[in-house]
Amino acid sequence: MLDFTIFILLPLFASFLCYIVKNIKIHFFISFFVAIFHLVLSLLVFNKLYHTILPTYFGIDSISRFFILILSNVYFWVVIVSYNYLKRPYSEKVEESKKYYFLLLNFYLASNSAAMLSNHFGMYWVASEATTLSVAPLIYYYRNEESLEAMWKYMFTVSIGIAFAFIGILFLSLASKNILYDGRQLFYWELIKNASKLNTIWLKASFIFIFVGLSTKIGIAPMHSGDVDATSNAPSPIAALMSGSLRLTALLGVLRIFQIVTFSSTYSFAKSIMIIGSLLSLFVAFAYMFKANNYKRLLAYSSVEHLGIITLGIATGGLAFVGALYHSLYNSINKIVLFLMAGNIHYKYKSREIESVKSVFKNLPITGWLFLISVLAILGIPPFGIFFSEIKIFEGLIISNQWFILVAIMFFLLFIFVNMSKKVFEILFKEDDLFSNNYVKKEKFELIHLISIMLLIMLAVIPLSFSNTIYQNILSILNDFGMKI
Amino acid sequence: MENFFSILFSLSLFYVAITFRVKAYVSVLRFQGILLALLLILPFIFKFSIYAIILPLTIVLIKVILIPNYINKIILDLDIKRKIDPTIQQLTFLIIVIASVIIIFLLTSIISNNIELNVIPFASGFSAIVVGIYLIIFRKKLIIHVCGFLILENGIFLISTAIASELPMMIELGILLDVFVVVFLMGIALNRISDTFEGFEVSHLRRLKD
Amino acid sequence: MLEGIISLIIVIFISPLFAGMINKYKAIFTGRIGAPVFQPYYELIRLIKKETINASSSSFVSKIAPIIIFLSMIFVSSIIPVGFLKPLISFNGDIILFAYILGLARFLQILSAMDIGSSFEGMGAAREATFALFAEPIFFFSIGSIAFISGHTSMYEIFNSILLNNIGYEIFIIVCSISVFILAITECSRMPVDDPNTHLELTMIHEVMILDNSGFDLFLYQFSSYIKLTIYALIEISFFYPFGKQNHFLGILIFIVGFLTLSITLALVETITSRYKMKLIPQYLLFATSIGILNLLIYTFMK
Amino acid sequence: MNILLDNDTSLLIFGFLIQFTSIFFIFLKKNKSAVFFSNTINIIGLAFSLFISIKFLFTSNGNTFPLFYNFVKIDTLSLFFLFLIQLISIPTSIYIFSYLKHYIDEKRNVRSFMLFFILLIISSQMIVIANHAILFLICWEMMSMTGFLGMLLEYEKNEVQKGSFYYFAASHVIVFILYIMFFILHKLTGSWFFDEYQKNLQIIYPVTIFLLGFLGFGIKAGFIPFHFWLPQAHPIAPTVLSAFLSGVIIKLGIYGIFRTYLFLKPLPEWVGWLVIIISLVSAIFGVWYALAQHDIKKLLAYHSVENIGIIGIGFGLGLIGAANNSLPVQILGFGGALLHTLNHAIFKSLLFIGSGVIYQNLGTRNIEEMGGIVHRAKYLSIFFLIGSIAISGLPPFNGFISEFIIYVGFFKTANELKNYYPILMLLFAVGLALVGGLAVACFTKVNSIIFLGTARKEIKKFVINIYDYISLGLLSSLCIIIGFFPTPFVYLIGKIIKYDFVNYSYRSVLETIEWNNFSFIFISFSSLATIIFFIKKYFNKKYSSRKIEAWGCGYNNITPRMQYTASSFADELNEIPKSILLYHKKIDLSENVFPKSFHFESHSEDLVDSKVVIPFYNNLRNILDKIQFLSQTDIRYYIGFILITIFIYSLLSFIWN
Repeated sequence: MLDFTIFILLPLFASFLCYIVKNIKIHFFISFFVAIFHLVLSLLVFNKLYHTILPTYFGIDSISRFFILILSNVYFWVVIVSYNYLKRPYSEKVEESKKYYFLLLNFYLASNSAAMLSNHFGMYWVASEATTLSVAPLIYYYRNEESLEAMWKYMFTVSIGIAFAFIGILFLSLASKNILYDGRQLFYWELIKNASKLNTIWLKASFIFIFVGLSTKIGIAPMHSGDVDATSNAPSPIAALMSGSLRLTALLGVLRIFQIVTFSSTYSFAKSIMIIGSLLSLFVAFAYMFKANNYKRLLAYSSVEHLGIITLGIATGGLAFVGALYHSLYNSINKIVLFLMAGNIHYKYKSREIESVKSVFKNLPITGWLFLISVLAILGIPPFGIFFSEIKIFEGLIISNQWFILVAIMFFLLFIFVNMSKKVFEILFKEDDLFSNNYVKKEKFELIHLISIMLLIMLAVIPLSFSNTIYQNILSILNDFGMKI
Repeated sequence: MENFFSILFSLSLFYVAITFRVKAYVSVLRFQGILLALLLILPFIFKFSIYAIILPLTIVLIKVILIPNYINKIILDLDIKRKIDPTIQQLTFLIIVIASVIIIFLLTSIISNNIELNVIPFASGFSAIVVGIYLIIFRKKLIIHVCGFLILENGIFLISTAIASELPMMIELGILLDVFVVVFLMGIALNRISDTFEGFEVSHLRRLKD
Repeated sequence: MLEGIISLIIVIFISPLFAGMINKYKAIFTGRIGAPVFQPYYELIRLIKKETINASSSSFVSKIAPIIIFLSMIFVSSIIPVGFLKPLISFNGDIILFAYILGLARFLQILSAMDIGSSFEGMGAAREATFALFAEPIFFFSIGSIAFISGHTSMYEIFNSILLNNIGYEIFIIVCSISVFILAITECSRMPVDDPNTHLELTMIHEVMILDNSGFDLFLYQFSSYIKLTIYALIEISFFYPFGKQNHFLGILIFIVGFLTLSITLALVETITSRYKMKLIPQYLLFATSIGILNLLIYTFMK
Repeated sequence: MNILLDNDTSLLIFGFLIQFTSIFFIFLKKNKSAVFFSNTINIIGLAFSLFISIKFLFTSNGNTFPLFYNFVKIDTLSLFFLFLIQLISIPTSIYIFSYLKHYIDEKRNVRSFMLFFILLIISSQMIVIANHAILFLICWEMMSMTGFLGMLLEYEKNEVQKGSFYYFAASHVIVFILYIMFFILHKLTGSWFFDEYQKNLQIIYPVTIFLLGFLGFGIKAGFIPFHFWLPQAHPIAPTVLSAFLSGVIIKLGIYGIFRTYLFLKPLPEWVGWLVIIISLVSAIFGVWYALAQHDIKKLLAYHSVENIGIIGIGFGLGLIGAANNSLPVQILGFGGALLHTLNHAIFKSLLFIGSGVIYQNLGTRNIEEMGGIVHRAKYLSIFFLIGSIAISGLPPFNGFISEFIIYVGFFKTANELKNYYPILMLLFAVGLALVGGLAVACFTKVNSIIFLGTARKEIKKFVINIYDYISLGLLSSLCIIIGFFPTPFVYLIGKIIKYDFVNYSYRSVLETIEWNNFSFIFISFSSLATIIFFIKKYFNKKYSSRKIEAWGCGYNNITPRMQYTASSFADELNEIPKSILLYHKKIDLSENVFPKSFHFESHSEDLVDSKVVIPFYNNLRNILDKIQFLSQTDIRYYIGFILITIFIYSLLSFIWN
């Protein structure tokens, strides 16, 4: 019961505290401790040092073990930087939204953990809807028109999408009619056990609805727009949180239904649907990068691209699946650094336009270097993680003889690489007379930089250490999906 | 009996399609809420139990009282114009709606050959979903979008009753709560929008572009 | 070894004479008496005795260039076999060395010209560089093709392996000698490519490059140009070998006759043709190249 | 842990460790000391490892040292390239001392440059000894990225941004192609290890793989038409880096091609022909492009293309030999290629460093503004002259030796494999001769315009410090040594071929050529030259000698502007392939009676870059801009997309069965 308390009840309680107490410093400390507890517990759980006993509708298996680790890792770093971030003076309107910041953050943690630990589709649905609701006001942090619009669009699109997902869930229960007795419907393991018996038509329908519905949250094209708007206009820690963990929460739902599908005859269909979706999102990212004019949107589209790659890997199965899981981990870490650095740049220049941001290297040398390195990392330059996971995915594609897909995504990735780096270099190096004149003082080394450096080191160390626990866990996930390398 | 209510439900959709007044949407929502509640109570008329009554009551509370009142309040506060201004002619819209409803009924009946489900509630629920989407697509006013979203939700609810899947009580409640919170947040957002953009048109929300 | 030295000495001492002969014949054809045949020797001696003057803008390049050019001529001439004598330097692939030492000479020639910093020399140098480019293929087409046919890569071997028992071979040699003749005209900057004794700097190629040299430098330049001419003459004559091996007396005879005929032909050409326009010269050289390609065709027919 | 720890290998590792330790000195407090110490330590480490690798190279008898679970394996070919890299990086690093001086003065971020440079050296050494595909790819990426980051020393310049971006993009294209290649190999052999590939004889579709490899590594090496990035990137890099890039990095491309060949041999003959033709084209047009340039570093970059072409010709010859399994041709071809790789590394870095010294003093790379430097810096011009003669492939320097081997290869091919071969070989020989002639033209232009004559733009001060002299001296002495005493080097090459390419017992063709002749000829040549020099001195003393104004055809006040310029020197030659060089001139003559100032300029653009690459990119962008539905701003479309997608997918699901 302790685990349930720490994972879900404690954050809820913390958010409640944050509602009572008004001082932001205290908010920070509360959430910091919650984050630490969460992280420690999830590490313990991940290393199977702590055996969990959870109430009904909740249960832990290898997937949730893996994803909750990612979640609490991202959350931990985000919380640490958040205080530093909130201290920055922006405008008096923002002061208003600072009050609710940690409250919502804690609520987000609670709901997201619930979503990840749930072993019942209904529970999952409720929890993930709750995550949307908790994030939506955080998107509106800056209280300006863009953020308002972004919030509206995100909330609306995702709510509708998730409603569709619910229809999918209903179909699923329809598919399992007369196979599962009442009260045991919609539990994952039951469905997986009887996957082969499920009614094919409804299973297909439910897969389509759930996949498309959750795509709005994952950011799979063509349902990516609301997601991109939100990510690009949210404050950087929230953007990091969204790209790092929220999208994965949605992905988890898709994984669940996919896991059921893998044991049924619909497998190939589901695979092809997912591949289509991922290729579409890669294409969208590829097409956007040519005319990008807003660097935070650039990063948002890069998340679209990477989630697309992950989906592709999952759909391909086998080694690519392993690659995809690694990719989700590395991507989550990498995105934190990217968004934090982008946030620094945005704070200095007060603009998201690539045209109006120039010569970052001169004005913010540390941020500039870190941003450059993290961009290189996200573009798949060794020794950072993305390189290894991408190689795994490519190899998996080759093993399953999907040459055309491989060539296609390599083409997309190549141009994404070229254009993204082009834009980023424009930001970093291009001289602009008007800014470099009133170029004031040297940037001083802050906590954010330290954290980014640590994260980058983490990103390089995890793959190079060939950590066995992660690998074993991923193998067991693979096993749950009835695949093998 | 179920079928009767469902028919009423889909009729309310047609009313939505042709009405010009914003208020009408709210009353339709109320009506649909009542229908859903009744649908839920139906099976328990003879064998009465306290658990059976909780859910209908909450539905009545949320879908019939709270949400419509809230929307009314918004409409009053932001004095939104009574008339909706459709992007396409009402008649065309109506035709589209009818056509899609017919198609949905046909499809459902086709599908129901090889799997048993009570067609009419399912189909009307589904058509509610579609109509909800249509409302969002073909209307400019954001408030109507919200209503469209709610109609969609109702449709889903109807389906869930139609296929009689035993969703656990607390999860049903959770869903209702979520929906309510969504609407609540949307209301707040609408307030903000009204005082940042001076208007509730979708056309105002065009800042974020690639 | 000894043979080699002898042949080298022969080449060195005969070369001014050859130039003198050409001038003499030219004079005769133009109806003058002309300078005596040994005039070039006097010229050279006179040049040694003269004061050496360098341009004020010149550098060490124009100090060492004449020496290296002269030496490279010497070395090249020590690759060419004179008659039946085995040359001093002879190993597999020495024709490449031959070509490339000439290249070295050209490199320094151009540099020393540009060293003066006057635009006349510049003009000459540019032309030299351009026409040399066209001259290279001719060399490889003519000499190279023989090398390929004979299967040897050493001058001496090549010319020793020539046997006049194949009909196609004679034609081959004739064509080859024509292209070599043109090559010689280009490389040694005679008419119609260049006019050695015009007095208009704008139209000169080789002469203009040594315009600002005098004294010992000029002596070296002149001497090396004489030797160069002789070398090409020797190549020409060497085509008409098997004889040297059969009968030494006949060999020497043909050697002398060849020299005479060559000098006469050169003189003739110089009298009857006038210098081409600079624009025309590339076409002229390409014509020679095409002849070189003709060699190939003949070669293919021969098999 | 099956590290084979006999003392030699441990010494090798120790050398690497020294190089690594130099990184720590970068974090010293003062910039100056940081650069000084890190660089010194690095040079020491390099010298040490160079010593070791030379020892290995000369004592090696074809055995290979597997290290670190066979992730690293050192065979003779890797040893040769290791030797090459270390050999070149020592003078380059020495040059750093003088190069970074004024950057330190203007408070630039020299530490990061040092860091990346050292990492670049280390990673490029790792590349040649890597035996595992993934490790190789990682090192390759490290190499590209450190090179790129090193270029950013003067990041605020526009040209630097452009050029470095070209480099960045091109290197990533390469990596993607290599991914595919190695994945195919992995799929076919089920292993990541190079020696597995090398052992495994029945790899199917060898040609496809080889072409992929040739494409990938060829981009790095800079064969036409994959060279487009090279003349963009090399000029703008800091000179140290461009010396290293042209000297070493593009050689890694060559290394890769050799490796790929070793995986897949034997290949069908037409591949050889393909390679040789591409190489000939790159050789000829590389030098011709070079002839049209005015930017000294760009010119040198194009010369790299030319020399890569020459190397490729040798390689192609070797392929042909292998296909007809005629031993001598193979040996001569590969041998020429390998030796030319070494030679080009030497003289190209020599020339780049020379140009760097000039750039430091004059602050321009445009040769039209130089001139008369010989009067300021005699030794610099001598070194540069040596380099130029060597790169033109003229005796008595090293360039000649390798080209000689290739020529002999042509002749051998003609003799060995009769029928139509001689004709083609003759054609190739002529082509190579043409390249030689063009190179002569180009480098006479460079030398005469930069060094000779009088200064076109007056030079304030021309300082050359000791480090420049050391590095230049080292490299040019290498040119001279290899030129004058080719025997040991040729022996080395023969060894490599013997152990890695074809194993043969009897004396190879390379040794049958009497290399001592060259030593004899060249030595006698130089001694005679000195003798005549003294004779000349004697005569000059006897009948005096003096210096006066050059004769101006009667015109007295001659100004430096009246000298022959580079454009006019090269004009007649550039006119010939006008359309390929995109060579155009701009002359504006003022027509009126009293002419004002005339203006003439000529420049040439890269055909591939400006006619293929850029248009492709732009067209792609335009097409994608036309796709409207991707950029919707209205939320109703978002919702619409959901409905449509669901509809389409459901249709698909019906179609499915």
